[in-house]
Amino acid sequence: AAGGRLVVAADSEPRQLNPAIVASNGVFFIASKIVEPLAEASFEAGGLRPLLATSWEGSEDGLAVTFRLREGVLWHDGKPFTSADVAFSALEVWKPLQNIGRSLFANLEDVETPDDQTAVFRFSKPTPLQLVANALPVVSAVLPKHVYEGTEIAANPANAALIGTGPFVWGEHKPGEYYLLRRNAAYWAPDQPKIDELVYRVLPDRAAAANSLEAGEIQLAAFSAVPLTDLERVSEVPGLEVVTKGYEALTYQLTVEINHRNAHLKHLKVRQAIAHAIDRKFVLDAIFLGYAAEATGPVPANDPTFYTPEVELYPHDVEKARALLDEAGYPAGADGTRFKLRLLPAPYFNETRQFGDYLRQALAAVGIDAVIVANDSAGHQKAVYTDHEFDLAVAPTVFRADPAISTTILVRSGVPAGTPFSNQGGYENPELDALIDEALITLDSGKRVDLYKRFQKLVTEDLPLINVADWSFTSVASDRLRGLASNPRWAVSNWADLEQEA
Amino acid sequence: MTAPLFLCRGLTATYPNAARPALKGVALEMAPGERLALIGESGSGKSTLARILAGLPPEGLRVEGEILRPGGEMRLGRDVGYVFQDPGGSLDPLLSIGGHFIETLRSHLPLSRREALARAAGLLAKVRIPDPEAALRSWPHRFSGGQRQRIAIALAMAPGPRLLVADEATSALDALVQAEIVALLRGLGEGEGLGLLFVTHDMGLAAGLADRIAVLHEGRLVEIGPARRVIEDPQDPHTRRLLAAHLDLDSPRLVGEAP
Amino acid sequence: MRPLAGFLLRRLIGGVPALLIVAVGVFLLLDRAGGDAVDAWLVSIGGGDARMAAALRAEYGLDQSVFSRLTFMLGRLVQGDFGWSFALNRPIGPAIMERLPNTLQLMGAATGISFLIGSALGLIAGRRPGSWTDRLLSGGSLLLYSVPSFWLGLALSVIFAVRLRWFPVSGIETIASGKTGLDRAADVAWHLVLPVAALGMIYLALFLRVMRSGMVEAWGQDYALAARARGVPDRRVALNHAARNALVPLVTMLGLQAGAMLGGSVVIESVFGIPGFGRLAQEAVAGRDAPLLLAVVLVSALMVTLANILTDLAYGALDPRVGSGGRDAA
Amino acid sequence: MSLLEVEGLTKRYAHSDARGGAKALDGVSLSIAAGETLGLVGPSGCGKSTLARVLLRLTEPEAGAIRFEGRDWLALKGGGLRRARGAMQMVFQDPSTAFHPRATVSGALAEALRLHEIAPRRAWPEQIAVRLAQVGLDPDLAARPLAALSGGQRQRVAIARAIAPKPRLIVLDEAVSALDASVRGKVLELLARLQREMGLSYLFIGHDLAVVRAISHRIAVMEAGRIVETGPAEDIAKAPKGALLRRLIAASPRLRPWEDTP
Amino acid sequence: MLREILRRPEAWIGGGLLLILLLVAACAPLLAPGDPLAIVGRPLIRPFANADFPLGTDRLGRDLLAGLIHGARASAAVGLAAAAVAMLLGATVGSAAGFAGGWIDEAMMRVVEAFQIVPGFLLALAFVSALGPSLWTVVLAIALGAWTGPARLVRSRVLSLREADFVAAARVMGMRSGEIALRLVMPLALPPVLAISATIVAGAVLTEAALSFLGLGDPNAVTWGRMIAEGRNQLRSAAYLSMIPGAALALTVVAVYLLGEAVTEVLARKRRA
Ligand SMILES: Nc1ncnc2c1ncn2[C@@H]1O[C@H](COP(=O)(O)OP(=O)(O)OP(=O)(O)O)[C@@H](O)[C@H]1O
Ligand SMILES: Nc1ncnc2c1ncn2[C@@H]1O[C@H](COP(=O)(O)OP(=O)(O)OP(=O)(O)O)[C@@H](O)[C@H]1O
Ligand SMILES: [Mg+2]
Ligand SMILES: [Mg+2]
Repeated sequence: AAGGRLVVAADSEPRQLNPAIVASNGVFFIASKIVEPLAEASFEAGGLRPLLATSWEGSEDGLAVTFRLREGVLWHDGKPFTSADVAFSALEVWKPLQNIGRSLFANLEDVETPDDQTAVFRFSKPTPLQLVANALPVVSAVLPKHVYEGTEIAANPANAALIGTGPFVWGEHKPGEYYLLRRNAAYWAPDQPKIDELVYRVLPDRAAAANSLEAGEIQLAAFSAVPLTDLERVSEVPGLEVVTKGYEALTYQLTVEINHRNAHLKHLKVRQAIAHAIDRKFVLDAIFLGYAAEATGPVPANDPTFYTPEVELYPHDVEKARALLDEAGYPAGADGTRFKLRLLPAPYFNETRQFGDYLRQALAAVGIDAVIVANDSAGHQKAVYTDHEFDLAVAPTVFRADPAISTTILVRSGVPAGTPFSNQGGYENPELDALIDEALITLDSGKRVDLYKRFQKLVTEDLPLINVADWSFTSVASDRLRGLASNPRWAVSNWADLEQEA
Repeated sequence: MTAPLFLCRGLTATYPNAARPALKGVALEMAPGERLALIGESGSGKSTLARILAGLPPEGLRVEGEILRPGGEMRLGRDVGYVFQDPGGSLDPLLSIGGHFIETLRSHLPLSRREALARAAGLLAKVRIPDPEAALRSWPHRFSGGQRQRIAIALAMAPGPRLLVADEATSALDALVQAEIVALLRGLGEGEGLGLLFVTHDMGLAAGLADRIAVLHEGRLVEIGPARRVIEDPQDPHTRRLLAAHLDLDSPRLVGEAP
Repeated sequence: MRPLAGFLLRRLIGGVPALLIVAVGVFLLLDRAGGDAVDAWLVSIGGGDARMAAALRAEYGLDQSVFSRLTFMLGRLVQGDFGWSFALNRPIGPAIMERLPNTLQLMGAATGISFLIGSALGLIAGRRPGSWTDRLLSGGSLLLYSVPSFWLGLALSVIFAVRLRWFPVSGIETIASGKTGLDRAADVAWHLVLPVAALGMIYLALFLRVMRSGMVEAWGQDYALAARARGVPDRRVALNHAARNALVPLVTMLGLQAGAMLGGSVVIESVFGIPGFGRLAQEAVAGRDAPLLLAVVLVSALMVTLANILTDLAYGALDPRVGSGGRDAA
Repeated sequence: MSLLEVEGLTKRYAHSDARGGAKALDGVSLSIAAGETLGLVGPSGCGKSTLARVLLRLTEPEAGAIRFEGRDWLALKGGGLRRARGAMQMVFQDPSTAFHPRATVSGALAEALRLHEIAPRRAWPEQIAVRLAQVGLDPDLAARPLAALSGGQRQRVAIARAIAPKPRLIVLDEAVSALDASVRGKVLELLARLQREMGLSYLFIGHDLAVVRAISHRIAVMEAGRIVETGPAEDIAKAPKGALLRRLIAASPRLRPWEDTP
Repeated sequence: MLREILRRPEAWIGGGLLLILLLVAACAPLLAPGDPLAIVGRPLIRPFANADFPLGTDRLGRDLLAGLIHGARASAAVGLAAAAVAMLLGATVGSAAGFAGGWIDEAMMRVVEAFQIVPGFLLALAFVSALGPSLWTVVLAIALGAWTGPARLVRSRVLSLREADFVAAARVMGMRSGEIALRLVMPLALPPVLAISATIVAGAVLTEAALSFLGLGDPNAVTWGRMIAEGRNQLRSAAYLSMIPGAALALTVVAVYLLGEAVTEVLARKRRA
């Protein structure tokens, strides 16, 4: 069928579009079509599909990982892709510059390139292959060495007009209006991509995205750009379909962050009371309209590898919550209030804000007077993660296929202030810290999984934070699109197989 | 004798919400070319009467009695010109002098703009505005009070009315300018059969300008007669009071010798 | 036109202290805000670490004192350089030049159309105060005037863009259409219909009301009575005197409203997804991007100043008493 | 020794709309004796009101000297000036703007009594009644707002207010110009009577020569910021020296124009 | 004066509506006891479907009627407070500039000008974003964009009143400048500001709504703007969520304008007389 133009809603314009420097979904959403990682997530067993790497293998001692690279791949400027590009990207970009790679590749010492199709990563400390593999889709976007070498990488003009190996070639960016990507005729996979032009229409307003879909001005809105409340109605609009798959490896977690410096919150019983005060079912129904799952702990249930349901559970129980608070030494005052807290919902999502509103009410029901402090993103980042000016915060943390990538940092002590999405509540638990450190160098997958199961149990017992719900996104798309949701990171994958019927 | 310009009888006029009528049973007539002064204290009803007679009654005023115009219809603006007291207010500050004339003339006469302006220049010359051509291109605020009043008079005269009503047309001006305007008004009618209804509270002005004087008091016409007769031999006590209050250069002074 | 140029120059120079106050005020305001450009950036990329943040702060000069940052920025501004935007990661000047036309188009069209229609309707309403037409127009305008513009925008968009599909839902032009010249202008106009309606409606109502009351006021003035006394027909008095005089306060209002209009377009831009100044300002604030916010505010202020100068000129053209000196024919 | 001695007063307005920075007062000198009325006539804009304002220290002259009651009047400042002000009062042309729009008769008079501590507060009602009687007004009017009075009545209140602090000199700037002829006559009579009773001096400003002549002992003629002619009121009309005065005389309407046929 | 105002039908309608609004606002805790943000029912109950929630419930199951009632309170409070602050600030600066004259006047007018040339809403946006949304920052932000009107008006009134005859009369009478300013000039300089206060109040209510719409409202208070903003995402599926507060908002603003119009009209008539 004819390729044609596909118009997609984009809710933001990342100021740094290079996915090798900024590993974030906002960047990937656009950049992953141009710059590819070594591997992509997959529904198949093993969870990974080879892209620029065709295979990977770890050494016994955990100090090396060997990648075999795909042959016959060309950069968009026509130069061949080789192991030198991988080595350059890993050593000059991922390790020193990338927000996630900086910690993941902290122990990466060298990348050897015995031939053009082989890259051997050498680590100074044992590094589990499982972790490396799980991280590949996120951290391994490969940049062309010949474009970046010898330049100031963060300021290279190619960061704005990306050059990669992906199925789409950079077209243009009209700030505030759109990004235009064109079909890469020389893509390494035969007959791909199937779309001629990919246009990202900048639509920061969610209602506008829904309306534009209905008016036929755009064909796809991913990342829940259409408000949940509109989904039911939109699903009945002829020509549109609601897709809930394709985000399995992009699970967002609705998390209540706790400032353990607060005298009240230091008490485990108080934290337990808060956990019991939350009606998860209500949250799922009213806030997520069913498009989410109850969270039991720090790993979402949809993770095929690490999840365990055998954790401490906190069912909704107002009476119990009150009793716990009484026990903790906080009897209700004359007006029914026990103490006051500052509650800072993260402003990034409607859902986090709405949950903030809900949490305030849920806490009021058990006698905790929470005052909502609203900040915008920067203000929230500073208040919570730098200044610790909060008691409770609501965060949309992300589970990235392996707890070591962005989950354990939420409870590990010793994270310097100013680090976003990390334990800034002052929580310290030596047992947990030791476990986290051990898992980081445990090479055996089975053992590693067991450690992380124990991690989940410990976290739910001591409640350094409270996991409320795991939600993934929805897409609304024209029903003429084929190849939607073909992998668990679909929205941020390369869309080489996406097809539009005439 | 030709038919009077107008003739009214039993004219009674009441403002809305007013306790008593502003005019009560006024009977008055004016011959063509006649100059009549309407005199009286403040609030005696002079302006009210003048506006009714001109055909421009104040809004909401209830008028009873009859007004006949045997000499033919008296169209506002065309046959009756009206000059207001305030020389500033009656000209539109945003409209050029020429614009005023074009608007007025073309409302009544089939003239082109050019013709209207030509005629306007003549009229301005007649009221002794220096450099009429330039004046037409200028705006009201560039003229002094006296000049504005001259322009207003020229405007009122433009369509060639048979009656000119001047309501205290000089009282906002200083003595020198007032005298000039009076002289102008006196000269205008001469030989053209233009009637003049001159409203004032100054006996001296009335005497110098009018053929006849009509005296109003609290809405009633208490006395009317030839100017000289009214001044030399006033019949009504109110007229006598007005005369007594008049000051001119021959009046006895109110103070004694310097201390 | 030497006096005109002199006048413009004087007005613009006269505005410098005000602009300086604005610049310093806005800078200090943003400095008071929680979080800085690096915080905003860290959040937008979904994480990072403290070391990286510190390095970035040093790179952006955010580790320096408020005073030195302020003087540095002002110094650059004096040289006509807006500087580099943290939030957009590109020079500010071109970014402004990209957005400005959109906002100007939106505002200009909204102002122009609402001015024309508003004053015409105001003229009709003001000619016969208290009449049936007047009541209808005045009442209707009051209602329009009271409806929040963003709400109106939402409603218009749902009805005319989504339901009826007469107009596009959002944007300033068809994306990547490759249209040029007249085609493109028509495309932009088509996109602007709804936002202009949403933004302009309030001003239409406002202009209608100002015009109407100006008419009523002028109608009661001596010159209107005098014109009627000269036998000028009412219709001409209405047009030649009342309407002309009523335009004076309307034009004054136009200048005074320029700032409000620019502000109002922020919300409308948000509703209709127009990449204009409002959105740029929001991005600047969200990104704690003082140079960008400053540029947006200063350019808006400049626009408003220009609008004021324009209305002053219009005012001078309308009212001969202004600007042309004393009574020289006296 | 004169009550008021004015020497070479000069005043220029910064941006006069009429004569672009021309002098509104250009070396004015005059004097007024105790109990005397000096009439001041001149065409509109010649500087009469400016002179009044300068005398009353409402605006400061650029040059010149004023001696009043034997003191250097221009040297007075602050509290001294405020206390001295009682001696020189003013009556304005337009009685409708000379009072606070919401003032009542008693309020306006009480103000004068209070500011110059003329009587204790409880004596005010009585004092006010006396003043009203003095200017020929019914004391019952005291409670009325000034807006509810006729022009003539208001001007009488203005005069009552001016004489309350027992002044030596009252400057009357076109004080009767806004009144119609019969009211004007009565107010002039009132002024003459008060002068006799209180030994007041007046500077009587007007443009109507007949009116000024009737109330004045001497008359000064002003033109373009200068005094061009001064003389006794009685015969100034008979022996005019300057052209301006002659024009003023010619402009003054006669009640019996037919009598002076040339 | 009051009687004259009350004789006008606009005053009746506007005043009546406002009175109801203020009563509702004042009695909000009685009419809808408890926290209006409390989750009390099933989410998204339609209006008139459930007698307990006559106007229905919102996404989280909060009573819309309670929100509307308490929103009246917040909207009225913000509107009035912002207008009051704006007028107070404006009147103070305006009269100070008018009385002081000279370089003080010049400097103050520069500040006024600075505030005037910055689009007020942009300023409010920056202000609230920077300082964090709370009722007080919102009030200040709105006032910051609205005080220049009153300032200019008061200044020009003071400047012209300063030259009035009755002020000259008072000076001649020996009154102190301070007393002249406070007792004579200010009482006359202020009423026109009161007359435009209606516009300021209405504008403040609308600005608050617009700020809330952009997510910059106080998160702990219900305001109509917040209700509209929250209902906005459900505009297509549950339009009543933003329709009802929107209508309440428009009606309030209409009422304020009507009353303001009546007052202005009467004042203007007074001035003409
Ligand atoms: N618009 C009006 N409404 C009510 N009463 C009015 C109105 N205009 C005038 N009057 C009253 O009607 C009476 C006559 O007024 P008119 O203006 O005719 O007097 P006038 O003789 O012209 O006085 P002046 O010399 O002061 O101009 C007065 O008592 C006045 O108060
Ligand atoms: N405040 C002012 N600013 C500038 N110029 C002024 C001011 N007041 C008066 N003038 C000018 O000063 C000159 C003298 O004015 P003044 O008011 O003293 O004249 P006048 O003799 O009282 O006139 P009138 O008879 O019209 O009252 C005039 O040319 C006038 O335009
Ligand atoms: Mg009259
Ligand atoms: Mg004067």
